[in-house]
Amino acid sequence: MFRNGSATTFNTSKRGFFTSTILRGKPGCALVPPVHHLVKIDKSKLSPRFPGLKYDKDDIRSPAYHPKNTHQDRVQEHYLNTLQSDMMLMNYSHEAKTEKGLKKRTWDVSKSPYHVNRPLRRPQGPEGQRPDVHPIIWNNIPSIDNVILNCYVAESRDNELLAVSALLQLQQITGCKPSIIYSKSNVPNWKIRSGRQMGAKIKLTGLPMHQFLSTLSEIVLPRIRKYRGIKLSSGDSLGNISLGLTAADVKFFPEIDANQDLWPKTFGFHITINTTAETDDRARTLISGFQLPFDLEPSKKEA
Amino acid sequence: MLRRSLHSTGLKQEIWKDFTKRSESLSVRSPILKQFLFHDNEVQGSSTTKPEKIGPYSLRRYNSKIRYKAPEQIDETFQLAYSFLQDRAQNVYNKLNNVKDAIEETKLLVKAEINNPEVQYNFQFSDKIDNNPRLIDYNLPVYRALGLKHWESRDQMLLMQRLETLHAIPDTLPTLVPRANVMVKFPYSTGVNKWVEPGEFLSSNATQLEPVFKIQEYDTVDVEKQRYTVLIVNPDEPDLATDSFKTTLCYGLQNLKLGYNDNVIDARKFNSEDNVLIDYLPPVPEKNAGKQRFVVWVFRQPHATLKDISTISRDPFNIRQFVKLNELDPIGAHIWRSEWDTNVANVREKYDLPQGRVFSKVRRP
Amino acid sequence: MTTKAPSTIRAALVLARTPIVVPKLTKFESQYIKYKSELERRLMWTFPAYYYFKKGTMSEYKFQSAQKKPISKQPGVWYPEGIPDIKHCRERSTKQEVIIPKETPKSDDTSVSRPVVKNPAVTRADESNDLTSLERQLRNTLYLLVKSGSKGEWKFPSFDVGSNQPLHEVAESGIREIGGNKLNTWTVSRKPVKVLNDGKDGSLEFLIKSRIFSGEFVPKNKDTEFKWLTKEEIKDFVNKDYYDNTEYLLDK
Amino acid sequence: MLSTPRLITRCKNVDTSILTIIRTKRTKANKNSTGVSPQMQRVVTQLSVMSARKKQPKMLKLSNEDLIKHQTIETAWKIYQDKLQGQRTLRLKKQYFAVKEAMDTLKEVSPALFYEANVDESGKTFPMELRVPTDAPPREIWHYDYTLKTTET
Repeated sequence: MFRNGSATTFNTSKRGFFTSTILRGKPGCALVPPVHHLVKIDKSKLSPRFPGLKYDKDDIRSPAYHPKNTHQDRVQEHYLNTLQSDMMLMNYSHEAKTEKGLKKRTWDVSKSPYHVNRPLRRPQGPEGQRPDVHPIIWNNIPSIDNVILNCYVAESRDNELLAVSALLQLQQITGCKPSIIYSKSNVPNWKIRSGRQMGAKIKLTGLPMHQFLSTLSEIVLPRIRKYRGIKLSSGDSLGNISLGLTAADVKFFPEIDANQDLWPKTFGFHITINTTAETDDRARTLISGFQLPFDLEPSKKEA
Repeated sequence: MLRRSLHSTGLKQEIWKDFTKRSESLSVRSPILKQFLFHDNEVQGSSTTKPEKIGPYSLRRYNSKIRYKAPEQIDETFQLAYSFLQDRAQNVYNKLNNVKDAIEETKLLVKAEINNPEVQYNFQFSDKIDNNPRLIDYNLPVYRALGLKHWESRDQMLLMQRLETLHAIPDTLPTLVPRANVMVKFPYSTGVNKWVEPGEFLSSNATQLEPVFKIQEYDTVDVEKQRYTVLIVNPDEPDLATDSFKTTLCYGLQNLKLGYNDNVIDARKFNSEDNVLIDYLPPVPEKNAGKQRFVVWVFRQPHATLKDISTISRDPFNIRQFVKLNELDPIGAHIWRSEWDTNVANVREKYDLPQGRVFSKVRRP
Repeated sequence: MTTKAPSTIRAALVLARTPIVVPKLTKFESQYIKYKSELERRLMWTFPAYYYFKKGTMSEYKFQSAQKKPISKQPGVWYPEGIPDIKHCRERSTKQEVIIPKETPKSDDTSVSRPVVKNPAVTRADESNDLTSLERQLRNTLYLLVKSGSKGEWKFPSFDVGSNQPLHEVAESGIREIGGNKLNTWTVSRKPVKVLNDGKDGSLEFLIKSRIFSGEFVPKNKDTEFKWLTKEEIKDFVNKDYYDNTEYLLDK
Repeated sequence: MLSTPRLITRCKNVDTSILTIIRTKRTKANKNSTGVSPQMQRVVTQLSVMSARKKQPKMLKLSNEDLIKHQTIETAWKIYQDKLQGQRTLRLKKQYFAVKEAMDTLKEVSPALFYEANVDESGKTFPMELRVPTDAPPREIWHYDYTLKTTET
């Protein structure tokens, strides 16, 4: 709503023109402040249809309302009370500067007027653009955003019913509603056709995510024979770490373990832990705080 | 008298329950509802037996009272939440004593009362337009803030959409920053007492006699000194000379004094000589001349009276020039449309207007 | 800032034991969580018993007989509380209470299905209020405070810094000198958390943060007293400005 | 969400006559009919477990008073959480400036110690002994028998 606190007296007689300065972004485009459509019109609120959709999701009158904060979240409290201040201290570096990542290069406008609206050039060197890495202060301490489970079942290329079992397995383990994943590419010699149901995926946040992480770190991983911890090479250099579980490891989940006769066939899946950290090292420090083991001595190969 | 508070930690001052300094309409009207909301200790404390659980006050039929199942644990949680919010309101009231600046004061007043469940109940479940001052008193800044939020959630968007799609905004005035809710109805001509939705088609019978306005201000305005002007213009009057359309003034009122609650402008509210700028002329569109838009503009006058109204004329009326001349600040608008129907001839006869012309398509020479 | 050449540099160790048990919820928090979990149970789907207990098996019989069946809808009966709407033996307008069939507890209580009994969060050390034990205040973080001799003050153990040793190594080795080797501690970071300049002799004291996971502090000579205290308790033992300087470093 | 009929019709290796029976899958009739492969029956049960059919409770219809009570509870909780968040951020901010001041003083007082302290610890991870607090304490609350490992880490 185009209104500051007090009543704005809008000069209706003449539109205020701004001198076109370089500061105001690209010269040559209209720099007149908007005069019309000052009130944003949300048409869904005006039409009489679908009254249930007018409420937002956390309004109790909405059909899609799901209550949050239903249990005490011990993992979140552990993070807030202990890990956060330790993380800030460990990542502190004196008089650190923001490391600028590779950025697309702009054209030199003064050289020729045609450079004004030209698309930016690729960054120097072979890699693409990289985000900046900021020093950790009190308001950007890394925290876990969400955890994504991705269960791709190769055999379901000829027997699509396995995708349904994978779907139910993820729902059993996490208690949330997974969604189906479809094959995208058409590769004849792997007998894969696009558009077929190949497995399930689910995004966990909040309490379900913390419960899954504690089940993983306290029950499942300790039971895996000769588990060497998450590989140090895992991570997409943007602060997201991932690890995998085989079909045998999945049997150690208490929900599957409790009624084994229902689960003759289980499916392994990939776990990606997305954090707000900007580098892999910081993400690893954060995740190790939740008792998830890392393979710190990869050199000592087991016999 | 101070009630014994819920917590047994001795007497605790309950700001939301004492109305020495606070207005009456900040509390729920019916005592049964208050008892149901707060299970007031006073009732439980004195009577030995716990009052048998009557259903919620808002469900009137006995069957639905019995059939209703409240979510569990809601009452205990509500009591704790209530006392938490009440303590915060108490702090805000304490802060209020030593703040001088008016805008700051209204902000604090709103902040203190906006979370009060009784205020929310009064606002959400009673009529917001024809408001009963006992329940919704727009003199209080908290109800104005709630009213503004409610207006912006739908009606303001609807108004702006209609003004823009029907091109009332560029045709009559360049733009509008809406700050007041303008409502129009025509009760005298047909006795239908319904607020008109912006952009509606009204028959000539309905718009025979002058309309009634209701202008709801949501900003804090100096109610005593502020005067308002209301103009109804018709930008679609056919003008044969220029083979185009011209804007005519259909109705003009000036120097209107509005309160926050009593802001309905009808014949009772203003006396004819110093308030009526131009008498009301009903819409009398001519056949085949197309649909005509009647745009209601409401302005805040910078001074008690308009500067010069001598030059005002009904037929060639230039609204932009008039607004510029008198430095009027547009705060709200409304629009309705009318087209020719068989009753237009009677209305013309009643106001002894000339015979309506009948237009027809002309083949270009 | 400090004078150019301070007389001595000391390294102090803030040794913490992380909480063992979940922190205590306030009245409003626990009530709010109770309300929201009730709301969640009311809005939860019905439990698909047919999936977990196959039809005709013994376990299904035991499960169904343990459940409390809702009132079913009979023709010609007037229901004041609302006509029952039963699906999968659940009344849809209320929450579903699934009762897990309990076997009678057998004599030897080591069998896997014996009922789970939670250990109490209040330990013997709490009752006897033994401030030197590590098994007290399981819901809070405990910090090690040391007093040298009867006249000294209660403060974090601090040691003089030699010429070539870094701060955190001085702190860790110092604590083992006065408290024995049975200390499994982990230095959070080599960087000092706080610098305190003692007014009297102008010396600088750098606090190093560390956590203890097992073992205990056994003072070598008798006159060093030690206490494991929470943040609130430290307030009464330590002098005022010492507490103000370190209050925000300590976890709840 | 996956709808039951759509998936089954896509299954290629099942001839369509059985499909029609499956559609009325849980009725008595199909028990003694030609029957269905156990694998298909398991998938049908799995699908029915995941579908909302006959499992959703009634919509929650609150009276006006209870709606206001719920909204008051939610606002109180939101304000309470904002207050806690503010306290935490303030504490972290004080801690940050305390470390900054300590490092400044150390740099000024003795560069050698500062150099040692400012070593980059980016790869450092928390030890496995750092335990996430549980609802109840373990049987053996604290392990006293700790002997220093031979190599001093």
